[in-house]
Amino acid sequence: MNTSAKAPRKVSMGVIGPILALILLVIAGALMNSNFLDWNNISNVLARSAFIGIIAVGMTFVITAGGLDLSVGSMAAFIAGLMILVMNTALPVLGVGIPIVLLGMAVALLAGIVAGLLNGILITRLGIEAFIVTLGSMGIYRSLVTWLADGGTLSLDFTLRTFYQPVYYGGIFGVSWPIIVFALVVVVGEVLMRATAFGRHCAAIGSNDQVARYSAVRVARVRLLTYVMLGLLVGVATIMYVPRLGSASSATGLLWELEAIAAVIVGGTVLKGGFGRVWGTVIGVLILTLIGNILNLTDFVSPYLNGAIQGAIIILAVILQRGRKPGL
Amino acid sequence: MNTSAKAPRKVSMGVIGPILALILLVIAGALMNSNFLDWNNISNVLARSAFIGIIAVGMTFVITAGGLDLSVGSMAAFIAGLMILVMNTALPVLGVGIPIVLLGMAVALLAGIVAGLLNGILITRLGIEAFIVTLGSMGIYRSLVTWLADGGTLSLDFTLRTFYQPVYYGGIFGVSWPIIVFALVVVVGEVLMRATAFGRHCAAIGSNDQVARYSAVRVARVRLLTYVMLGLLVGVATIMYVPRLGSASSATGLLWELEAIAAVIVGGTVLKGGFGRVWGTVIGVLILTLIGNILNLTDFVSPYLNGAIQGAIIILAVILQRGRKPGL
Amino acid sequence: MGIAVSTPILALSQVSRSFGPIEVLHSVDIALHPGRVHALIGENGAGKSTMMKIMTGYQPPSAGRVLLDGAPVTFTDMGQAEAQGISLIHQEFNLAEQLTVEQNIFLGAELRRGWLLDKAAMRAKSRELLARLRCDVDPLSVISTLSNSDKQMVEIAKALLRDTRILIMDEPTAVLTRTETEVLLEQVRALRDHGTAVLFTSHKLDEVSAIADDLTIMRDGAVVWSGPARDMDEHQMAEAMVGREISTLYPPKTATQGALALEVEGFRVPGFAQDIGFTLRKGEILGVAGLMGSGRTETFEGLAGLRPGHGVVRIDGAPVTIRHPWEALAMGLAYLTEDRKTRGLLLQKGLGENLTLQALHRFSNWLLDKRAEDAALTRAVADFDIRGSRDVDVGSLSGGNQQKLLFAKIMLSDPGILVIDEPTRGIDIGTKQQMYQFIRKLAAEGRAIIVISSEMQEVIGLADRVLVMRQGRIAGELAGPEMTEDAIVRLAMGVGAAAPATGNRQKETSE
Amino acid sequence: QETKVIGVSIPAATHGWAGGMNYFAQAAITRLEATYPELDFVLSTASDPSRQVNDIEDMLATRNIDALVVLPFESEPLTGPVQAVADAGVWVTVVDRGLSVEGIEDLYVAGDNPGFGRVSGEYMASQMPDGGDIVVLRGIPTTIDNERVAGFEEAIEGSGINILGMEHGNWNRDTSFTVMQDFLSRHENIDAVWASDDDMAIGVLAAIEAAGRDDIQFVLGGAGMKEMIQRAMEGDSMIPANVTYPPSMIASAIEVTALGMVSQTPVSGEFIIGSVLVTQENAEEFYYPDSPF
Ligand SMILES: Nc1ncnc2c1ncn2[C@@H]1O[C@H](COP(=O)(O)OP(=O)(O)OP(=O)(O)O)[C@@H](O)[C@H]1O
Ligand SMILES: Nc1ncnc2c1ncn2[C@@H]1O[C@H](COP(=O)(O)OP(=O)(O)OP(=O)(O)O)[C@@H](O)[C@H]1O
Ligand SMILES: O[C@@H]1[C@@H](O)[C@H](O)OC[C@H]1O
Ligand SMILES: [Mg+2]
Ligand SMILES: [Mg+2]
Repeated sequence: MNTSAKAPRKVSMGVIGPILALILLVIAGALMNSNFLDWNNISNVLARSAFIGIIAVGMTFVITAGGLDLSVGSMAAFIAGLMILVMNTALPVLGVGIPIVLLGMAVALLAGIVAGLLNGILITRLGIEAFIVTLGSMGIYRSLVTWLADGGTLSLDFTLRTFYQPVYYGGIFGVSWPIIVFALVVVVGEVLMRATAFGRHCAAIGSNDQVARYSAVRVARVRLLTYVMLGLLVGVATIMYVPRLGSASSATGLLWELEAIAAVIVGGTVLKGGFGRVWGTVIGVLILTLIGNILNLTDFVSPYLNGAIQGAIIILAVILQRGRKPGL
Repeated sequence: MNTSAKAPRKVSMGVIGPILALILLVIAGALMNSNFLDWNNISNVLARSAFIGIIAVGMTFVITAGGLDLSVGSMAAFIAGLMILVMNTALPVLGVGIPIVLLGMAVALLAGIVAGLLNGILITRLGIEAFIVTLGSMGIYRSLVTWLADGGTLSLDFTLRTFYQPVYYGGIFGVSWPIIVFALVVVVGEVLMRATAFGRHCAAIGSNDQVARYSAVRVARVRLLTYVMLGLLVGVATIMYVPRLGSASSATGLLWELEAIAAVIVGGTVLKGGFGRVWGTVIGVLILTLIGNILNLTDFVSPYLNGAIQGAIIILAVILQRGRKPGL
Repeated sequence: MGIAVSTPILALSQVSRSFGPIEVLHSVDIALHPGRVHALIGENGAGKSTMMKIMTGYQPPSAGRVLLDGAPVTFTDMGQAEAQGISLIHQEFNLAEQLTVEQNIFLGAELRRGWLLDKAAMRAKSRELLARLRCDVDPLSVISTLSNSDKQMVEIAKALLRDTRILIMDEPTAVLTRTETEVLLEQVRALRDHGTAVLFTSHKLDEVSAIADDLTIMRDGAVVWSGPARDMDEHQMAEAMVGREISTLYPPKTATQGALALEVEGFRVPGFAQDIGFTLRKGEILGVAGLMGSGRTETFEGLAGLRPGHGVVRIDGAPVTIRHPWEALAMGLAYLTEDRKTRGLLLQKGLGENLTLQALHRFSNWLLDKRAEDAALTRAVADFDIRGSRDVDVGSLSGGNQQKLLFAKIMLSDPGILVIDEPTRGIDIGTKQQMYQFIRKLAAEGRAIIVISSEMQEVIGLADRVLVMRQGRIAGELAGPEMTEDAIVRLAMGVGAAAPATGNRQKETSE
Repeated sequence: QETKVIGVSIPAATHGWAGGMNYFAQAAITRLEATYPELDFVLSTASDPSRQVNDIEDMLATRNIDALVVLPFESEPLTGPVQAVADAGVWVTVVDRGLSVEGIEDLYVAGDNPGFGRVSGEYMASQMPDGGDIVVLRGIPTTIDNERVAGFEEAIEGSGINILGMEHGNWNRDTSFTVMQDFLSRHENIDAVWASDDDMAIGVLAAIEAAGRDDIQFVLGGAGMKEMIQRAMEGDSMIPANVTYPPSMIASAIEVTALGMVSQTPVSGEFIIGSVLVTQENAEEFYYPDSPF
């Protein structure tokens, strides 16, 4: 077993790597544009990280337990559409006010849970590859939102939106709600992952599900729970998303799944499962969002090449934390 | 030995499942539209399967050896763009004729090999997760083609295109070239997978790379080769693609990676590696292409819901071949 | 101290090896000679496997030299040692589970005709090798469907295939029955007579006496004795290894049997076992013997909810239905797997995480109590004498220490009924003694214990009563003085009389 | 009377304008099917050029179409396949994005992208006689977008308008919101924004509002989304105008084609639907409250 001879070094580089990459990006940003470190910009970046971030925290659990979910982006779009539809429909009855917002939120959370449950059941009870199930449901939700919106955009009633807007733009002590909720989700996620039986079980299952089964871990249930939890978090993210622009269309949440998965892996979680860390995912999300922000704040390259720079930085960030043996 | 009691049943459902799904689709198609079984339609379907199909054969090897490649779609777009650019540039010198087409083909194959080599080197020599490397290169190639095309479309010179077109539309004995090339690639792939040391080594590496290394298999080299081979096949697919559409833009090859991976898995190859079959992949590709074709044969649902139907059929096709134990 | 006259074909000279700050081998020497069988013995974690890996190029030494034919060599990749005719059979299985027997045997050394594989030739050669080992598995079966002993035979066939001048085997017999072991030893003798140098290790000292020409004994990473094997008898070997007197291996059978803990009637595990019936009392140790493949593992996996099983099961007199392992555990029934590597331990995880996995609820009250976990590990390390660094992945523990950890893990879940499948595989003799005492102590505490073992001595020495299984059925039951090797073998093979006539036996045949 | 089959192939509803276009296509089909029992329609939507080619191939091979109305995803890749349809004797109507070879189609109903850019630029110049600093959001990198931007840049030349920055908002509200937030962080003063599309304008407005900035005098979108037309109509100073690029042009194309099929008097030729400036004065004419766009 010479493989783990390097173990100590691996851990430390794995830990420092993503942080280092993030620090380098922040320095680069600050050098390129003096407004970069303004609270205003920082706040923007954090708030817009929140959607992917909240979802990526859930994805960390799914991946740690050896799963995958490609459907989160279109699930978010679908939930947003559903939420808007329900709120608009309930408006004549409930009027503008807290109750209707609560109704919308409840719908979003419920829909998220149900969607996660469906994915999870197909994966754990029928034993179909997560990749296939969620690729399928990705197509299904994306279609459904297009259909709900009749091909166009579903928009929240204007007065309702004005009332609901503070959920994205408002906050306390100058910190906006998405940032607060994101932070809460991260803290809860970190505790769940590191300090609860659930987190342990996820890692055990992802590491070797046979061993987990022989250790009397309820493998299928834990796996199912990871998908449900991810669904719930997609619901939470949607609750923050809808007040931002008040609309949902088939373009909502496009490619969020790839971004979320990339954030998880850039953060040091192992794609094949068995090892995950929530704080790493947060760093991953921040790295991904910052790249876009920095590219917008400067124009030293053709905007056509933004994607290339993003791609290169993602690879570089992971090279920084590489300590794993080659040949994988 | 009763030990292998369950083995045969499992295998047979895994084998029959995809074939059954395909047959059901064909029957459905034939019932819905009398022209479905016309050679004309069959030929269209087969020819358009060829792009994804050729790529998916390469992907089968990558996945069997425990890897993944998300970059194939944008790689195809980039190679198409490059090929067009080179051919247009060489036109004044070489004129319309076989030499310039050969030049274009050589460029495509070479670019494919180099692109595969780059992915492979980052993955095997630097030991970075395949998911990250190829997500990165996906962004890079997609950007590069946008940039080459200056945000628009790169088009092959019209006369050149007319000359080159038979490579897609022509053929022998009424069978068009893409179908012939696809068939060749499949046969070679099948032989490689089943009857050569390379194929075995791929499966061994995907099953347990430590074991393979201990058995003196050159793990890194075999893995690298799978990516190079995939790159080469992307080049081959592009050679067929360019005469079909005569252009490349940032929309070229969009989501091919997901389609190729889905085809591989629908065909029964295991996403985590260790077991792959090329013929299964072919069935997977045909299933995916047929779904689109059949949806065009009738108009019994809102076009908005096409994606939902595709998603549902993909899941169903895999349920059919499931024989794996639940709880995974 | 080399006695042999020829020059060593492979030798270590003053080799040390460290993992991080910990040195596990301290300037060891060993020399192998052509045509001689060299046995390497020592306690769990003494450094045997590490030494073997260094000799075969799987690990570099931290200091010292590897000498091949008298000249220093450095192997830079796995292929090099193999090209020099050196083969290692690993302590843990080294097979690709999804591949077939033939594919594994020829992995990395495929026969070709031109570009293509010569499958017919490989199949034929595989059959021939397996036949030499008297193993009747089909070369086309997939490894994951094989029993452990068959897997081991495949490993051996794989090594035999390579044209080996030097064959190094790390506990090849740990998962083999006596008959299979004899077949293997026969092959080893044949190879030796052909001039092959053989190095092997085993915790079964009778095998060592039977086959070794030379002997090296290690303790705590150092060689403590080296010389001709005939100079040492089993007893002396054990003492030299452990560093203390080993008096009686098995504790006295002082069982005071209590109430019925487990009653099983007409139980079957489709495809593997049928008509299983027996009873078990608190405080009792019930042995289960049988040939490999007789369905012992499946029967008890079925009872523990790990695979589908049907029949009447009563725990403490109350009928129960167990469909999942956690249900079994909730009823106080725990099963310890025979397969520590793929079913028992998370090799990439630390000791603590493995230890508490099965009993996590006891350490968690919303949040995990990491201090308590740590304390549990400290206790387990002491109780079970687990040696090696606490901070490594379990995969880096020596095989025997992994087994001890597995045992500690299952005990943490505090089962009332404990099924232990092959508890002492790969355990050194000193620790074995401790474990037997431990198992007896558990019984004395009022637990009901089932020990499945392929080591007949173990069953006889430890159990109060023995069930013998054959072809998925209970062939008979033996107790007290009836428990002899001869009687067990007869029942297991289905030969001779030895008709079972106990009360339990009659109960189970109804229905 | 013999049934005639009309195939309609359009890009999928991936953003607002395309959604509107999808809506108008379906509405036209429903209406025409009711009016003309002898007409059959086949509608397909594609998410990329190569799938659109598949759709068209399938229509020809299996649906026996007599006419094809196509809004090409991209001009170049669709040229060959549409030509094959025309060669098979099928009537071809091309909408919006022209083919790259002339003379294939029987009927061409088109928007005017350079014109769209030009009208937008001229309006900007007229509103900012002393020049000023603007930022520009571009669409998905395509020829359409290139043509619009070229038309725009040409129109503002010499007007003293200075483009501080251009980024791609991809005709997407979310992307545009983010891009605009970053423009706002980067530039202390922005006088106006050319969002070039109403979906993007919505994202831009939200970002401006959230930042509480009052230096921006107005935002010019485009394509005539009903909410934006309404705001112009109501005299909203942030959205004083719009430039049309009606997604309903697909409906016109389908209708004319259908008419040609039933009346046996084909109406061939070219219809350019020019981009018109919408201001408070004429907004009412362009306000369709029932349209989804
Ligand atoms: N990769 C590694 N990292 C850290 N420690 C290791 C590693 N490999 C082995 N060790 C340690 O080296 C010591 C010797 O282990 P080794 O496997 O050689 O023992 P062994 O004599 O073969 O024991 P057993 O009889 O149990 O198989 C043990 O303490 C083990 O934990
Ligand atoms: N079809 C199979 N698929 C997977 N594993 C199998 C299969 N058949 C047998 N095994 C495994 O092979 C091993 C040994 O076989 P079996 O359980 O029949 O023998 P046993 O009587 O328990 O003997 P022993 O425990 O000594 O090997 C077990 O671990 C069992 O799980
Ligand atoms: O989709 C495009 C739309 O968004 C833009 O505004 O106008 C042209 C269309 O093709
Ligand atoms: Mg060992
Ligand atoms: Mg067993």
